[in-house]
Amino acid sequence: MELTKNITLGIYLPGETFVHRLDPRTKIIASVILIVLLLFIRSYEAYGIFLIFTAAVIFISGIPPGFALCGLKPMLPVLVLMWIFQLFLYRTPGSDVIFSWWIFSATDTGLHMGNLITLRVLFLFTVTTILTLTTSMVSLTDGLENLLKPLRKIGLPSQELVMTMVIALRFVLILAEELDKIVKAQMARGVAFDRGNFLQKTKKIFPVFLPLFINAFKRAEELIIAMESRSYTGGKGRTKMKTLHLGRVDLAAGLLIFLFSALIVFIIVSIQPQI
Amino acid sequence: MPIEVNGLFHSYKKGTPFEKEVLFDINLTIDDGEFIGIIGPTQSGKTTLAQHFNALFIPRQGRVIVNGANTADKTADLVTLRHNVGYVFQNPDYQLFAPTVGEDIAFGPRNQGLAGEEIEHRVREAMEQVGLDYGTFLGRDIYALSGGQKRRAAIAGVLACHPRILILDDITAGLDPRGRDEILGVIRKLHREQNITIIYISNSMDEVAELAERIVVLDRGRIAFDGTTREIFSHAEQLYAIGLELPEVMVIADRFRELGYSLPPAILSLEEAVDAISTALHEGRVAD
Amino acid sequence: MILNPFIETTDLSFSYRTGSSNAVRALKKVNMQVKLGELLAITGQNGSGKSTLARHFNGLLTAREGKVLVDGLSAADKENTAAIRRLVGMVFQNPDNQLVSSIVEEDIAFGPENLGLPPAEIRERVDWALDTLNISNLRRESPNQLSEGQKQLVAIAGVLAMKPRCIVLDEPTAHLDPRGRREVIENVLCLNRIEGITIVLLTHFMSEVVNCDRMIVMDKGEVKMEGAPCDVFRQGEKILNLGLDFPVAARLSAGLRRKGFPLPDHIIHIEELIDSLCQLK
Amino acid sequence: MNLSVRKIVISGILGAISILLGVTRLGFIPVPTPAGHATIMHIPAILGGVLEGPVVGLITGAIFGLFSFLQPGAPFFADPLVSVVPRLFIGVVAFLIYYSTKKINNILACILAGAFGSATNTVLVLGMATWRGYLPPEVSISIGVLHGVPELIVAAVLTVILVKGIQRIRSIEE
Repeated sequence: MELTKNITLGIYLPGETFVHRLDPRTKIIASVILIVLLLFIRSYEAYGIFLIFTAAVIFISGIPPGFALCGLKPMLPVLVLMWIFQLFLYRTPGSDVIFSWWIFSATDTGLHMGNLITLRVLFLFTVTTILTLTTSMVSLTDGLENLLKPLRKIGLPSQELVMTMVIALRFVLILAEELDKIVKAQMARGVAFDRGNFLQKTKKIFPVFLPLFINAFKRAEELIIAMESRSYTGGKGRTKMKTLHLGRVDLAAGLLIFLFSALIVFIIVSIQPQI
Repeated sequence: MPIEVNGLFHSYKKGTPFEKEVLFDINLTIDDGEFIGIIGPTQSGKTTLAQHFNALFIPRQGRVIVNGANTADKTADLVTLRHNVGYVFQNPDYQLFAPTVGEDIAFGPRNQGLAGEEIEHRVREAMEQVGLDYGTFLGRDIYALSGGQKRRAAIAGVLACHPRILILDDITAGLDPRGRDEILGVIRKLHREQNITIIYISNSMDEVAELAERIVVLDRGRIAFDGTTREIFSHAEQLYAIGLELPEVMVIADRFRELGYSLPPAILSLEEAVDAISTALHEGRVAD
Repeated sequence: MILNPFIETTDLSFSYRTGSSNAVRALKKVNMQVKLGELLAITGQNGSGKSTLARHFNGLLTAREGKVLVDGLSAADKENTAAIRRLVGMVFQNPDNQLVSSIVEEDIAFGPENLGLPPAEIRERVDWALDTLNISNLRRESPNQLSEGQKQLVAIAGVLAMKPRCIVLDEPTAHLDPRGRREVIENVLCLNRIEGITIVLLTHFMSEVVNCDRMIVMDKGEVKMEGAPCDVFRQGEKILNLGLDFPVAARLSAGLRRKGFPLPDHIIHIEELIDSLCQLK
Repeated sequence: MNLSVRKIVISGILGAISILLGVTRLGFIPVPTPAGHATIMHIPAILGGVLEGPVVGLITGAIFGLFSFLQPGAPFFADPLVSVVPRLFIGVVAFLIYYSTKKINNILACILAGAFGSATNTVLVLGMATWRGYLPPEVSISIGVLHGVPELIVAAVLTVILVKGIQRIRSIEE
């Protein structure tokens, strides 16, 4: 019994590479640009260029490629299922049947659609994985806070929103340990969590969830008091010890991303078939 | 119901880059009716070790045998084993969840498959054992209990399963002196009157010295000492080096010895200290 | 030495509203003072009102009946709350519920950041707090990796970095192991003796009370006893009736007195006991 | 929008529970379907909405969504439009339902809030996944029934019990 074992929250791999040294803001913006591009890519050519680019980034950042793909393993079956669904179920008027079996028939447009969404998901996943592997959660929140700052002017409490994330990250492990103890305290009284059907298992959630949530609310009350007594009143008037600095590496990275996205946009606009 | 631990190792997050060894080659036998204290600094492995005793952890290396059954055995009935080896956690809030005290105490027996009068009997008995008045507290909301009452309710919830071995994991932390004395009284009585084996994990050297007959000292996952309470506390310097301390009476006795008086080694209780010091004062300094 | 009252309560009463409409009187006409520079212990059973009292010291609770003055400022006035929180820092029982950031030094910076100080000064204060408590080696750690005792030191550092005049610690050692307890108490003593910070220590451990300049015993929302620890513990039975204990040295010397040894009745420290034993023929 | 310290802290901690339920897989109840489980990771967002109002519900949902985007449990959650956007509405819907029905009966309001909050998650996530082309409509509908229904029942029951538990402790403690 060890609940905390599988917690890979912010699977950050510390390093000193070009990618690691980038300002978190640069990495967040770059990731956002890449994600937005991915939402529009529909051609194999663009994906090919994307592959070269991400492979290069993975290489530069010193992430063991096996490790990067590790997180993909658990969702592989669903990924394959998604591809199969598209292959057999997606069709547009005029699509050709390329393969049929029993009542199922696969079409060329189905195949194309299956490939496209699988590639899109794979690349989206790769982009977020690179970001979280090369950036610690703390610098991510720092970067985010800094980036969202201008939105204060339009009334978005950006600092406060980021603070909720900081607290969430801080408490995941604490609550995990607590959950571990609660589960064990109930096991010690004879609850067998691994036995029973759907309904019986659902019933066994209560002796765990009630203490978990009630203790969490108690912790919240204490943390509110502790934060208030440390003069926290929200984001207004707050300063930061750590200031972020954009360096030459960030300029270089920005240039690279710009050129890359220009190329992708060009492909999207001119070469890509409009489905 | 003896517990036997042979060559037990344990590590957290096994198979990940964050793997951390927490228990090394633990060998230990606990006999029926013992009152054994487990002490050690935080993260020395006390809780991890104790959770092997009732199969909350299953050994991957080494063996834990409880009453003849190997906990790692796939056919072992762990649910029954856990009823026989009760575990009370430090924080009663981890355990209490039902709306009333009575319902929460009945939770364990109900998991054992008991019903009706037997449950009522068990609840009444357990409440008596911990000194919670049946009439007053049976229908009391668990969230309306004081800290000391909560702890007693939590102990009752485990006692209602009729354990032969009771593991108490730092259950007096945060209690005031009176609340602590009440809980200690309950535990002492359980051990004396029902002959329940008690495994008492604590950060308070005074409590352990007062209650336990035998002490196991853990230091970074290894058993540093295992012996009678008196033996253990005669290793003052080593205990200090591990990050533990002596009970306060013993500190005083030590200082008194430094004055040149002769005192028996390892004085455990205040009464012993008073007697020993007065005898020594009558006899005068050895150095004189 | 000990001079003016830094915190002063006058006829302070407080009730928690409960759902079942019968309000619980947590404090009843409490008149007490925390003097500038002193090390004050407040003790009493769980539910005696000591935490409720302490929460009035930095405006976490506001007096509805009676008055609380902190450094001359009325705590009832919402406008003073920010100023009072700069003067009086609070440390609580469970360090996990008071640390905000997942990195030690960033957590310590949290308070000064709230004060809106310039980055360089925050850095300076964080380093100073880490240094004062001898935990500079932990600065880049995550609190999750630390022992309970270390976490509590981080919590104290977080308050210290705000440079308060007074720190209130609400049972800071209740869940610590022996080493953690010793480290926390030693550091608290240093903050008082060396940095001159006024300390209010809420505790159940009589061994901690004996190190304080003065103690207050609370029971059912009232101040029942007050004075130097050696004078308070001299009052015998009364202490036990309030659900408390005597320090071990006091119990031992009482035992020896009963055996006929003429030991004075104000002994509470181990050292005092040993000294007195030395002086016995 | 003005966020009190209370709202910040409670959203953060409820968000932490959401993440926790995801990483420990305790938030998944095995159901025999392609994805293999019914989730209860959205329960904190529902509770946030019911107990603390729409803002806490929204932020808790956002943390849940962001987390499932950064560490996707299913492939299409790598798309933020599927993982983040739908989750913003869970707590808000739960709040609206609870607020508009609580005068009738607290327990009924909790059941409805839990059920509608859960349905919001199911419908919007699958709707988004379909619209974005990850799932054909017929597959979405069958997942919606197979997962959505057990999730909705579990959410309704959990919401009642948890809300009642927390309201009870609040009524005692202040």
